[in-house]
Amino acid sequence: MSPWVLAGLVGAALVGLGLYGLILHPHPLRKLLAFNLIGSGVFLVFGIVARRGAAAGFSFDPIPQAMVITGIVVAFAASALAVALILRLHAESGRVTLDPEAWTKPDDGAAKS
Amino acid sequence: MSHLSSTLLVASLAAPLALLAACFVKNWRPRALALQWLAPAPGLAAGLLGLTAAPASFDLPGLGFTLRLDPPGALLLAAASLLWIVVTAAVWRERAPDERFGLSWLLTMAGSLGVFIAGDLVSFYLVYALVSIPAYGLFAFSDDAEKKRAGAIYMAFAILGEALLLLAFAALAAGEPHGSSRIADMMAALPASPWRDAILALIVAGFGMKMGLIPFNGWMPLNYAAAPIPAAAVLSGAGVKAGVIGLIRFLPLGVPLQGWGEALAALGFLTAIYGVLLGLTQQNPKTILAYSSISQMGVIAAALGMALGAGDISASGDVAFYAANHLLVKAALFLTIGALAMRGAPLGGWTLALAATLALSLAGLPFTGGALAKLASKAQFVSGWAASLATLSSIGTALLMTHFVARLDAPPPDAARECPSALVRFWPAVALGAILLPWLFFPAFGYVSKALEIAKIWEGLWPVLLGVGLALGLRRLGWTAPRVPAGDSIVLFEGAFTRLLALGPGFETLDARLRQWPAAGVSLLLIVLALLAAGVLG
Amino acid sequence: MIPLVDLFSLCAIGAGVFFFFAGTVGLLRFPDSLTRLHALAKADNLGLGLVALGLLPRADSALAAFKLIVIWALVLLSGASTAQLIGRALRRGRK
Amino acid sequence: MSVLPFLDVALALLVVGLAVWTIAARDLFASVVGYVAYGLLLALVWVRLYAPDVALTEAAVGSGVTGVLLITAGKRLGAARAGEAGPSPGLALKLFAGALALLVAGALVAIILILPDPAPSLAPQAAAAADGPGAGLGNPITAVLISYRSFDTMLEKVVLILAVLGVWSVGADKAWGAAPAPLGRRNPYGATVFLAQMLAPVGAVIGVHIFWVGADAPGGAFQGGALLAAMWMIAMMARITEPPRVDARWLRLALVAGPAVFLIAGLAGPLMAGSFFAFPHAFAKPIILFIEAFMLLSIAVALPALVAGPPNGRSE
Amino acid sequence: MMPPDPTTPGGALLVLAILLPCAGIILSFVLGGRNAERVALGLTPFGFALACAIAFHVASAGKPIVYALGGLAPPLGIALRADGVSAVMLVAAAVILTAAGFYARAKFATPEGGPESRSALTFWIMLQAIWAALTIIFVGGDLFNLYVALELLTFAAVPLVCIDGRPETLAAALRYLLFALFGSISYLLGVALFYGAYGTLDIPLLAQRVQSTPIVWLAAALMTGGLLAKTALFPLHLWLPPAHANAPAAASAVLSGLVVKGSFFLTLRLWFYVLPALSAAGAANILGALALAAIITGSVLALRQARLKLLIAYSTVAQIGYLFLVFPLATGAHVWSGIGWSAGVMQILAHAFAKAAMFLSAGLLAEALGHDQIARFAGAARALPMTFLTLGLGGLSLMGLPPSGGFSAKWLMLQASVASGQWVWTLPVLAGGLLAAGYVYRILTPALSEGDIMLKAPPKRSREAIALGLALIALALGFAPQGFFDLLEIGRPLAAGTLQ
Repeated sequence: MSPWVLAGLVGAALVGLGLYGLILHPHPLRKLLAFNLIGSGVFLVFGIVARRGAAAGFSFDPIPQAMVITGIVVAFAASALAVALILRLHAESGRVTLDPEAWTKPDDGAAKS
Repeated sequence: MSHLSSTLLVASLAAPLALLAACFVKNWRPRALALQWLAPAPGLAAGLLGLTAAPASFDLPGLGFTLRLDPPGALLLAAASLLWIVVTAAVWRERAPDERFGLSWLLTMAGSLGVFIAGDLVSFYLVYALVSIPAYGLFAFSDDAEKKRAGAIYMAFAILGEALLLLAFAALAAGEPHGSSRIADMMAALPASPWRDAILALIVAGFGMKMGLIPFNGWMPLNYAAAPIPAAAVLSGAGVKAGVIGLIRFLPLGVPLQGWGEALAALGFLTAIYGVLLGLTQQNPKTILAYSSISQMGVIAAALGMALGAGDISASGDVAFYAANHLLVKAALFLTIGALAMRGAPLGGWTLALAATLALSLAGLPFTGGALAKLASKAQFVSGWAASLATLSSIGTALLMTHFVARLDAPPPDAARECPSALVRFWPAVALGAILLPWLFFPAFGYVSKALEIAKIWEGLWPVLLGVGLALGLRRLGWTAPRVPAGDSIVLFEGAFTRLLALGPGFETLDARLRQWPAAGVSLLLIVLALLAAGVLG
Repeated sequence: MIPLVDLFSLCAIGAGVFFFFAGTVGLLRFPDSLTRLHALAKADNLGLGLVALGLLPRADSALAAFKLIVIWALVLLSGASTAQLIGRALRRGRK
Repeated sequence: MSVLPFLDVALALLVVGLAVWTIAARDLFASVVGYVAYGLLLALVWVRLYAPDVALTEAAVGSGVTGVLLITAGKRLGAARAGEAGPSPGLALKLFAGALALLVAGALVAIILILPDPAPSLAPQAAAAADGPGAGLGNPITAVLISYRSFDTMLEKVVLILAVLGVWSVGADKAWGAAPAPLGRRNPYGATVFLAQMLAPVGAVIGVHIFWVGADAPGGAFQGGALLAAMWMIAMMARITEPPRVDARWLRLALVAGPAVFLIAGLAGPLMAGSFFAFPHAFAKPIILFIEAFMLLSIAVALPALVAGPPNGRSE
Repeated sequence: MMPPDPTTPGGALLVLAILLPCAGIILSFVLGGRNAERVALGLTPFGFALACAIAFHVASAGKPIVYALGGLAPPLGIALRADGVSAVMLVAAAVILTAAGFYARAKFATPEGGPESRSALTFWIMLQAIWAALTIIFVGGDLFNLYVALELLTFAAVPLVCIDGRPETLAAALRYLLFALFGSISYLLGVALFYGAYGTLDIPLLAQRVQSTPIVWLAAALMTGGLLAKTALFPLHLWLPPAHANAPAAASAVLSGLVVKGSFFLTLRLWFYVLPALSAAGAANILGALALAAIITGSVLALRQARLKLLIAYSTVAQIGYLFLVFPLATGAHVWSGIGWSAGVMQILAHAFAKAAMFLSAGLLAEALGHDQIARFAGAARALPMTFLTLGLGGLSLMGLPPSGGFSAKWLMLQASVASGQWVWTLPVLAGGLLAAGYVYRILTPALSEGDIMLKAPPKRSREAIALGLALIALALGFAPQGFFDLLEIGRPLAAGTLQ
């Protein structure tokens, strides 16, 4: 089994695990971790694409690798924004739930007619 | 098309729209609203000019709109313009209503005149929406629960009708092979359209809602009872005719469609009889007039149905004349309620006589406009059963109108207040005008002399006499009709609607469930997998 | 005959790996956190040091050799500091 | 028979194992720690994929700075009661979602296994362009980032500015302009201070070095900037220095320096080389290094700003 | 070896249109305080002029205008490409963003010499960021570049949602951010697969190369799923109602009118520009079915909201459904596809203007009344005639009554449904119109009824005029001449045999 296939399997596993966590973990920080897992899984897919594209004296295709670097920075920025929101939400309300019902004010309720 | 008439045609639509534009400037608004009685003047002129001219179209450069004037449209345009001028002038002469009412009035007027001259699909739909929807503002802004209810029901039917017509029109447009949007071209393509039956069903249902054909008749009595008298006059007179012109324009009258014709005729006669019967159960004169309108629209639908079955394209003129007569008479009858209420009981002898003559004009009383209308419609009701049913509806109308005249001494409480005093003073002129004006228009459609033949007079008279006699007889016998709530079948619609509303909480629950994060996440994966499967397997 | 340099590398790296192994066993088997920390710190410092030492003669250039030493020094520094901090945190937690 | 495949498999198992731990751990903080370890090991996977640049970035940003961010957050939230985020979903839902996730992962595996062979690649074109727009840069990744796909890179810098502003905007109104809360405790431990004093200067030098060699060897502004950022953060944790006020002009200038210089260079392209974001071949390398230098600065400032969080009005 | 530079005359405008708001962001951020507002508003005329210039170029050239960045042709380089739809969207975005900016001056003003405020700086910079991101999305020609633009858009939109800092808005923003990230990572995975399969991410190059293989389908499915999450197509709308209903009015207008259109636009790009060669009837029908569900559910929920802004937000959920009807109605190279395509673009525009106008009006209303409880609107129309006129006109377009862009869109959709024999799609179009009439009625009826109302403060006439202006544009779209629809066809891959 060539290394890129192994990396592909790891990438797919990370995507699957991350999806599971992102969907099911109620805590937003856990969701964020799961998102980062999916992210690194996706980056690995880019990585194997780059590795398979080795040609012309390069042992990798530089374009997908460059995209991964951009992607990692963007993912970090997203994480930072999410963490700031989570912490602020926690500080303001003492809760971090994403359940829409929990944040419905009484006057938001549907018209009972 | 001559320069003059095309200019007038454009002006008939442009005049109300220009006033509307002026309303955007706050300082001009009161003036513009007060002047709106002049807005239908070009329409009146164009209509009179077009009565005898050959049908002609005029394309508005740039916008892709087409205006078209043919004798049926011209007659209705002229009659409607006249009605709007008279009622508008009377309403604003006394005291300017509030701006909300004034704007609704102006919009409805623009639509009401526009439907008679719109020559392409889109502009027809536009003006049709104008005559339907803003009319809500003429009666429904109120704290009164019954008026609110009438408004909501009116709106529901108006919008539903619009939706059905939109689909019909889209199908028409899709079936027109050359990309033309002119109604005439659409109609030429309709008989060969693969969706012909669907389109016809939608057309009949859509315009039927506007005309109050059963089972869509329930909104009309509520609406007219809720509307102040001038509004009821223009809505029942001019407004409803949008449905009539719609059927005239959008039924392929040139090609015989036996099945559709008979179905429409049957629906029309059924409505005609139903309107009379239900009208007899009512006490409020406004409601009685509403049921009379339902009945009369039934007659019109029946006439069009017969024409459709026979492939008789000339019927459009006859039907338009019948409708124009109804336009004038029904409006005058509404004004009569107000005028007589202001005069107060007891009603004098000649007043009553004039009111009765006006009312019986609808039943085809000889020497009234109604006799001419009946003559015009006769051409459609040649076959045995149709002729019998037409006569039956005349008898019924006479019966119903006698009931109406009898109820004139018990007008609804607001009638006197609602009616502009100018109309009270000029009421005799208005009534006489409604009775006699059709005689001026008729030469464009047939021979007046025919109406004066003894046989025809008798033919027109006996059903009226029979109807009146029946009514007086029943009255003498002390028979009272069972009471049916105004709007009859509407109660069923409301019930169905309430049950529909009960689905709302179900949707809310569904939405609340789906908006849970895990549900949304699972949905996302399901969508991805479904798209994948559709691609790979499909 | 293995060159002397290779033998040196082999021995040093072998010893390094042994320390890593021992450290890992300690991490898994020791009863409490402080002792585990102790095992880990030894493994890191000595194990990595020996590995780096073994690799030194094999470096391509003086710069590369220098880098190896720097790496070891940095790990030493951070390892020691981290162990200190964890230990402090543990003691605070016990109180 | 090489030993490498076994190492690869072991590494893969470790990475997946840590990922499972991150997802499955009961405790929030334990999960965060698992993730940080996972990130470090992932960097090794990148090395094995012949992607040293990505490995450096992953280690520095994906694991290092993100780790600090998440650990800080986990620590603050860890004290809170469990279950505050809402109930855990039921078993049926878990099974269903798990099955779907498995399906998606399975589909992905299947697709990866049938990726076309020979693989399409832009490597030949990148090689061909190396002496043209690539400006003779020895590191093709840098050439892609700063030349061929420079537009992506500039936009990504704008994203960083927005993220910083977004993080700041979460703060309280009255705190605006103030500095974020300090990263470390009031009385930092001696070890922390020692570490910062020792490590920060060395790390800074290494960061600049990584940036400098990035033109021809693995490294570059991203990796170097991330290292500098890490050093600054260590210094802040030791309270040797404090997070700057968010209204400090120098901070703002440093944050936008990278994208601003990039944008100006891009705009000057038509004058220099006939096209936006093109560089004249003769001066391409110095221009690229010039741009990168400012990007280094921006990254070094932006990452700590993102970790430090919104301005904090309260004095500790 | 190197493909020729595909740059066309006028292509430089595309770069300038993107760099202008980027420069604005940088300047605003550095100068800070009141200058952020000055920069943001000062650049609007230039942005608008650039959008118009691009539209003019596209229209007069009759083909897309292209710019290869760095003079480097794809696949190695990145190309920007503006076709007819891009041009129209650019102009629409410029108008709405400008309107939102001038409207927001009252709320996010920094007094002369006053201290910089958090919300003002955030608002003005994020407004420009949305402009930049949308511009790239409309003219971007590279799928990864578009990913960065999507992220730019999300990063700009999220802080706007929670700009007032209340916990419920923070929760809404967090939910939005996390779900949008879910979407973007899904999109990115699709991008990776496309690159893995074809070694390029340039849209026209991909369009030439793609074949119906499992890789392409998985990539397309993942990207579509991600974009749907960002567009909030039912049932992925969990984040939209609270986010759009709780943001400040100017932000809501931009979020609802434009931001969701960004990811929708990319969905269009994906299916109609990257994958035109694939027979995608199955996927189109799935999207159509979701659209149907969105229209019905969104409208019913709108009908049941007690707060005006929530009502308008749920109306957006429904209207997004309408957007997706373009997939079953315009997929393939049929005679009717052109009608469906025009309908889809018209729906984007009509909804953008009408919804922006309605949110701005709702904001004025909430400020004037101190609440936005529909049940307490009695007499409000008399007190705020212009605001309610705007709401009514916007509602007219949502209901699809003529003359309005909403009507044109529905009219074309119905024609395309009938002509293609897909009568089933007439159901959501008509039912949605009826339900829209219902919720517009629910807003207007209480307001038009009699009642005494106390205004906290009368709204500024100029702000009312901005909202009214947008509503009038939504109306004017109903009069769009044939030339407008011809413009939309420029560059459409399947328009009249452009793809062999």
